[in-house]
Amino acid sequence: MIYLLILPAFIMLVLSFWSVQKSRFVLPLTSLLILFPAIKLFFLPKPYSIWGTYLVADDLSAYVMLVSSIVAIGVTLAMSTLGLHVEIKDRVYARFYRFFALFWIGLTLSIISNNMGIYWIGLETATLSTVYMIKTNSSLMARKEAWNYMIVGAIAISLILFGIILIYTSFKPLLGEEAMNFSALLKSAKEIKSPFLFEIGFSITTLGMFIKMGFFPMNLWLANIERASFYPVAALFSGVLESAVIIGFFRFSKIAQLVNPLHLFIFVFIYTILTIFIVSFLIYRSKDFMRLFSLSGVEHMALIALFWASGGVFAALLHFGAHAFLKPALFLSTGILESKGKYKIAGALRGYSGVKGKVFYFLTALFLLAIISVPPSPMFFSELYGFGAMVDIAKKHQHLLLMIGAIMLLLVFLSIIFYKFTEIYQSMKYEGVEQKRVVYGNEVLALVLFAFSLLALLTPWSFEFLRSIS
Amino acid sequence: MTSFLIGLFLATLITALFTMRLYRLILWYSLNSLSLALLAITIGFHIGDNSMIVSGFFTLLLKAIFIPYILKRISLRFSLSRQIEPNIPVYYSIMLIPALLVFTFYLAEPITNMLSSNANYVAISISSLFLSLLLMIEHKNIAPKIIGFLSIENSLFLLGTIATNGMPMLIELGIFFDLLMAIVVINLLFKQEEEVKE
Amino acid sequence: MILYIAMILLMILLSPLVLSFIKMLKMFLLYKKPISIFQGYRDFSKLLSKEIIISKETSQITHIAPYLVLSPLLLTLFFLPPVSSGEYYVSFVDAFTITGLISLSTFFLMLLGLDSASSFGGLGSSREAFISALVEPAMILTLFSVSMMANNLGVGQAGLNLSKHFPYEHMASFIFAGISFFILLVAENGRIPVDNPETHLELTMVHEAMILDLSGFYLALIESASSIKFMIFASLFASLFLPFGLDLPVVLAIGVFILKIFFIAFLVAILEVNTAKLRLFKVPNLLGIAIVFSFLSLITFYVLGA
Amino acid sequence: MFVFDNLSILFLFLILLGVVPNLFYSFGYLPHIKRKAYYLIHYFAFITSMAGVVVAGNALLFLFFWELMSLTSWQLILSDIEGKSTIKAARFYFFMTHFGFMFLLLFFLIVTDGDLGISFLEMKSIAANFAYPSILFFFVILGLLSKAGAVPMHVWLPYAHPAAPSPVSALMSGVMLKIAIYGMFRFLFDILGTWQVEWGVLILIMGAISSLIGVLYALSEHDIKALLANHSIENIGIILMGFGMGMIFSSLHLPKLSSFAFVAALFHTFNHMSFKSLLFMGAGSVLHQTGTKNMEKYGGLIKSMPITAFTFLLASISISALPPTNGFLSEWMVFQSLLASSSIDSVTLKLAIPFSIFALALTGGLAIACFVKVFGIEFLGLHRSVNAKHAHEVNGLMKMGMILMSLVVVSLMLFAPFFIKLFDGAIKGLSGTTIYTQIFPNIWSLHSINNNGGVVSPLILLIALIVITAALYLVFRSLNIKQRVFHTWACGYNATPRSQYSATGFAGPIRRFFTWLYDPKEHFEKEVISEHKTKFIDASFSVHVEPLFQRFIYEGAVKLTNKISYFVYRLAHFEQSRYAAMIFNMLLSILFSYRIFVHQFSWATLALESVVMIISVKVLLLGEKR
Repeated sequence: MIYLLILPAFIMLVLSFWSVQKSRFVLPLTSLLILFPAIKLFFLPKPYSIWGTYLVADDLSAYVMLVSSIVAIGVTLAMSTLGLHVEIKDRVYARFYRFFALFWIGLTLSIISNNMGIYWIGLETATLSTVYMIKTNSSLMARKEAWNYMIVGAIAISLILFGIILIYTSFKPLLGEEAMNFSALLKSAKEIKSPFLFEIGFSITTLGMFIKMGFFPMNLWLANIERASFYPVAALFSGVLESAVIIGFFRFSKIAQLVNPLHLFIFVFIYTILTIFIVSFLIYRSKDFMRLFSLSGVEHMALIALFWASGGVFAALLHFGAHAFLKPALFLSTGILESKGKYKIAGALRGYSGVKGKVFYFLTALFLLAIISVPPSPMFFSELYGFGAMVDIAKKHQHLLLMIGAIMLLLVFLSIIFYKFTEIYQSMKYEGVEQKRVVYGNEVLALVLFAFSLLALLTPWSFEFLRSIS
Repeated sequence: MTSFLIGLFLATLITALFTMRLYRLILWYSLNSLSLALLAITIGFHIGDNSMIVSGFFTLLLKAIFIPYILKRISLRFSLSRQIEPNIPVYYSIMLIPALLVFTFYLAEPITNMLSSNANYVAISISSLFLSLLLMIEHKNIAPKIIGFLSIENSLFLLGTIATNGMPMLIELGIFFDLLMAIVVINLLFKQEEEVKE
Repeated sequence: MILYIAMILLMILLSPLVLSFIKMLKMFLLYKKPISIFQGYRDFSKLLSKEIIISKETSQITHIAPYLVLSPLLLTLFFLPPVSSGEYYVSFVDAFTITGLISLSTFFLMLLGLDSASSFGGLGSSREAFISALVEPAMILTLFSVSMMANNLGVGQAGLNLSKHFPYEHMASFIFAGISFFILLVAENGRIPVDNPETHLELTMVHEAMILDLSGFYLALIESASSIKFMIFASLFASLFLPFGLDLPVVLAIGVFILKIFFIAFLVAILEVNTAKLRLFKVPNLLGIAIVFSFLSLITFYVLGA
Repeated sequence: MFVFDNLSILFLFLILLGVVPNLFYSFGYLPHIKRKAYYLIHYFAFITSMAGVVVAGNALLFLFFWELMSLTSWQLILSDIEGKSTIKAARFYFFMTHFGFMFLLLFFLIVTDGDLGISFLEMKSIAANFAYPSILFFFVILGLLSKAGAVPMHVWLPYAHPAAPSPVSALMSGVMLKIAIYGMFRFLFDILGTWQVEWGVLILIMGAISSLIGVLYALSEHDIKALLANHSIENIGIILMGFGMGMIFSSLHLPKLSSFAFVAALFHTFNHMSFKSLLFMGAGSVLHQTGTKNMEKYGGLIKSMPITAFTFLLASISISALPPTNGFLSEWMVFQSLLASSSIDSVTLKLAIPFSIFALALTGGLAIACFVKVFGIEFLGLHRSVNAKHAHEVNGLMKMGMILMSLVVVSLMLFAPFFIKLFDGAIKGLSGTTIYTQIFPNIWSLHSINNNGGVVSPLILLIALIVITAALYLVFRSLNIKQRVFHTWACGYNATPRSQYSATGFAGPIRRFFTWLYDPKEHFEKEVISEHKTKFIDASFSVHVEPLFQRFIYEGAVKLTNKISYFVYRLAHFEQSRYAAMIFNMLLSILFSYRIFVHQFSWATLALESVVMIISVKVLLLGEKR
């Protein structure tokens, strides 16, 4: 199974060293292969041990795997016409696929790992490969941002490892060598000797992850990177890399929840409120699609973390899925919208003619509305249930009014974002001048793929599946 | 013996914070790694954990000798400025570092009664994490930043070694971390080259 | 029942008399040669005999409005309090309905003003709108506070109750209401100081301006409407704020009632002679007094019960 | 899943009454809409969603349809765009509805314990156990009244309603606002159950203020649709007054009085639906003919479009609460219920209620003035613009719509007993007390419920008016008087369009009286002849009134947001250069807080740690001052 999962990536890696002209058309096809193992994994009985206790796939990882592979396929689809929107050298494709393969290997490891160590290794690999994916765009800005990303990523990674070691330390007396693997930790989290040490470790790890997801205080670096790199890369960032991080957060916070749910909730709550406070006002100011979307991506990540920490597993997973499909879709469409020059929001959605154009127009408009959780977008339901979970915790808490107030504050920040997106939507659709714009088949195909995946999320079957995960 | 080495580790790190010359910084770093390696080896002998001894020797070779040497070569090759001014005034550092140490001990105090092994070790490794972050913060030039990274990694290794006496996967993790560091270094070199070209 | 009908007819008949009585009195006090007290009737009959001149610019409204100015007022006459305790009366109609009917007639009067595209009409109805907008709340509040003192919201019943047992315990709010109602009486009927019925100077006129373009029968309707309006107010004032003499034998009671009416007319005349017409934007101060007093009377009744 | 109790059916009926004429009108209006399919899709989705809200039986459905309603109406506003103002209005509207939705969401999340599928009945038990019912109440009114457009959440109305195509503004103002009222009934009765007196007083005061503010700003408007929108605020205020009185009475355990007040509120809800839709349709037809919303450009339209004019007149009389129309009846009932409170002894009430009576009375007066202005300036006199001159009656479908709606108005007046019976049934379903027999012992007269309260009999009034008028007319015929047609007397000049009063001029005195509220921006330009002050060829005078609330609350909020966002923006740019330092400080503070708040708390350590934090932030992040 493990080979099956890694194989397509290896093929890609090898092919990418082949001459560009030949590989160029083979590579996207090979990238399609990553879907099949994901599907296979999805339908295997859970928990399914892939490699002893080190790699064990459960429902959560299968779900994340499936979502990520769909997103990756969509992105690679759109990648093949990158050259028609921005002028690039051919070898860029090769480099992209080379590091995409590495990235995919790392990602797979971190998603299906049942072991803190392997999870961390996967994460590290993914991070390092993304650095080079940024550098595929050989502009000065991109190089600068890549270097910044290097620093931030390295620090985040080392913090995560530091935390992992502390967690290991705190569980060592209890489990001995077993203290590395998640399931064991989950089992014995209740009778841990030194919750304090664990919580310190957890907080350091979480800080690392939050930094990597672009939470407070590092709200801008992600946006800068995604601005600097090519739009498919940005799409990968927001759609896939984030998922590698968030699944780690899911796993660690499950343990923390058993150790002390209230501490976890308050920690995450304060952190996310700070994040969303900053992000909402940054969004309110931003005049650029790319930054706008990546900031709202940060916001959604924060919401996911918050929902998860407040026990709304279903809401968190639904929101995660919706985010994973919507954000890359929007990033791809951004690349197309910006083909007539960056920072032009007014009238960006006008002038798309023909069937492809109409479909693109329609889908992009829908995605924009979906992202501000207007029904019937999945985000609507996820936010509904997520806030429900939070209110429940608030009702159990002794400072009820305080909590309700905090939740209202959160909603106020969200409504600022809502306002901004409404403005953007309207000015894209109704303002500005109409000029001829082109969109290519494969891009529309990618968007359609995302749209269908979103619809699939909305089916009662998937709801029921997500409920079963918790 | 253990405590002495740990003290040495911390001392070298702190002195590294105050140095203003590149080569001396590199020297302090290698001493720092050396003490770490010796620490690993002694503890390894103490609890009879061979993997730890191995990793100790590995550290000795790689970090105490190889990386400092490479760094020096690089700095010669690209003629990096040997004069490195910390952009945080010294009196601030004097205020800050003891505060950090005190805080970390205060932080680790509740661990003592929960854990078999010595809580101060945890405290020291956390503080060394902070100190190496500080090292990264206080320098603008690239070489000290690299050294900051490396000493973050050292403090990780310290934690792995002393707080959890004997660890299975973490050795490998340490190696992966060295890989990360190596890649960082190479990346930086390329960056340098590019900037040299321009 | 017969008495009831008779009273209504009497009021209708009496109304021009009262207005011309005021006019006569004023002229007498101003050392002019007073007009005959029957002038009102003469004008009326003359207007009936004249032809109607419709202006080109007007619409159907001109043909409809005059009737609808008069008929609500005529209807109101049916709801007034009784003049003698023996008489039949409509007990239940409350202040809001009466005010509503009066405003209905005002509404059409104002439309009439706007219908003929003359600047005078607009001017008149704009001012009228302004004044009546301020008058209505005062009127409603006043009548309500009085009828609450009489502890029945129906105005007719209220009049009777007041005469039965005079609200000594609510004297304060009663007096407030009285003052405000008198001001309303002056304002609503377009007397000095709010409006000057004699003049046709665009600076001063309100009521007249609206009907400049009317003539003949329609003018007659409007004129009789205004006189009946005065009658309504006067009789309301008489039976709500001078509630005595209802228990006398019928003929006497009616006599007393008529005396009251003429007394009120006398008061108005005196007021008109002794005050100057206010500037339009001073009028709100006067109406403001009315509103404040009515509000006060309600508040004092509610909060202090005094 | 769905509820079909009396209340729901009643409001379905309301929607039906509102929609059927609107359909005719809408199809008549269709040729003037560019994106027809788009419009129709959203139009029907809008209607469906309103019906859905009314029959929704659990929170999830309610919220879903509610949001769908906002969404579709928002799109409908955008369905034909006249420049930036429409877009701005749409945005503002959508934001405000979302604002309301937020509070509804919180409310439901609290009362459903997160399981949004449960019925209202189950919610009631949960709400009863909730510690702070007042919070729930505030969420409800913030959520619903921001949709209903009560002060101070009313600012979006005068922007959104004019921006929409006329059939849609008729629907929005006539029906959609009432959905919020439905929500009030549904939630306050079925979920919150028991009320505190203060709630009722709050609603009452809100109603009073809304009615005053609404009518005052309506008077100062010249954009006819904005004017009507402001009147919606006023009428919502009146409805809320009835509602508030009902709540007060029921919390004082006077069931009959409270039912009376609620019936009054419902009755006014229906009436407002009828005449406001009719008014918007009329305004729409005029707009459609003259192509402008500015009243100064109308005039004399009664000659060219009689049907529009007379239906509009009917609606105007009704909305000015003149007897014997339906508007009068419902306001009368509200008055009665306000006055019925004379016996209550509670100081807050004793202060609140006279004020409300006063407010309602003043509102009535001003409403009359306002509608004389509207009707007079719009339909009477001479045309003030070329378009007005060439205007002609609208097409059959639109006429049909208006006639049907005026039939609804008339039937609300004539068949008041029947409607009251319906309302009574709905209220009976909620509170369990029926009062129909007290209100209508016979179909002729409508009795107030309080002891020795007044009585009014619409039918008798109507018949009497007709009889008297007919009599007068007969007199007129019998005298067979000659008629002559001649010009209006304009002091020897010809009466020209420019010689007549303008809307601005008409509202002048009142504007001047309430100038402290409006503080109007007056623009007066004139071309004088050779420095003469008084002699001038051409002059133009225009007044612009900017609503108080908008200036203080809304623009204030916008300013604040800008300030904060600028601050945040600057703060976020530290990380451009100081990644490591920011992470360092974050790590430090997190570990601090864990140590202090989680393990063992003491103020001394907290102070100490915060000092350390401040130093490190100062040193590492802010650095030296240069």
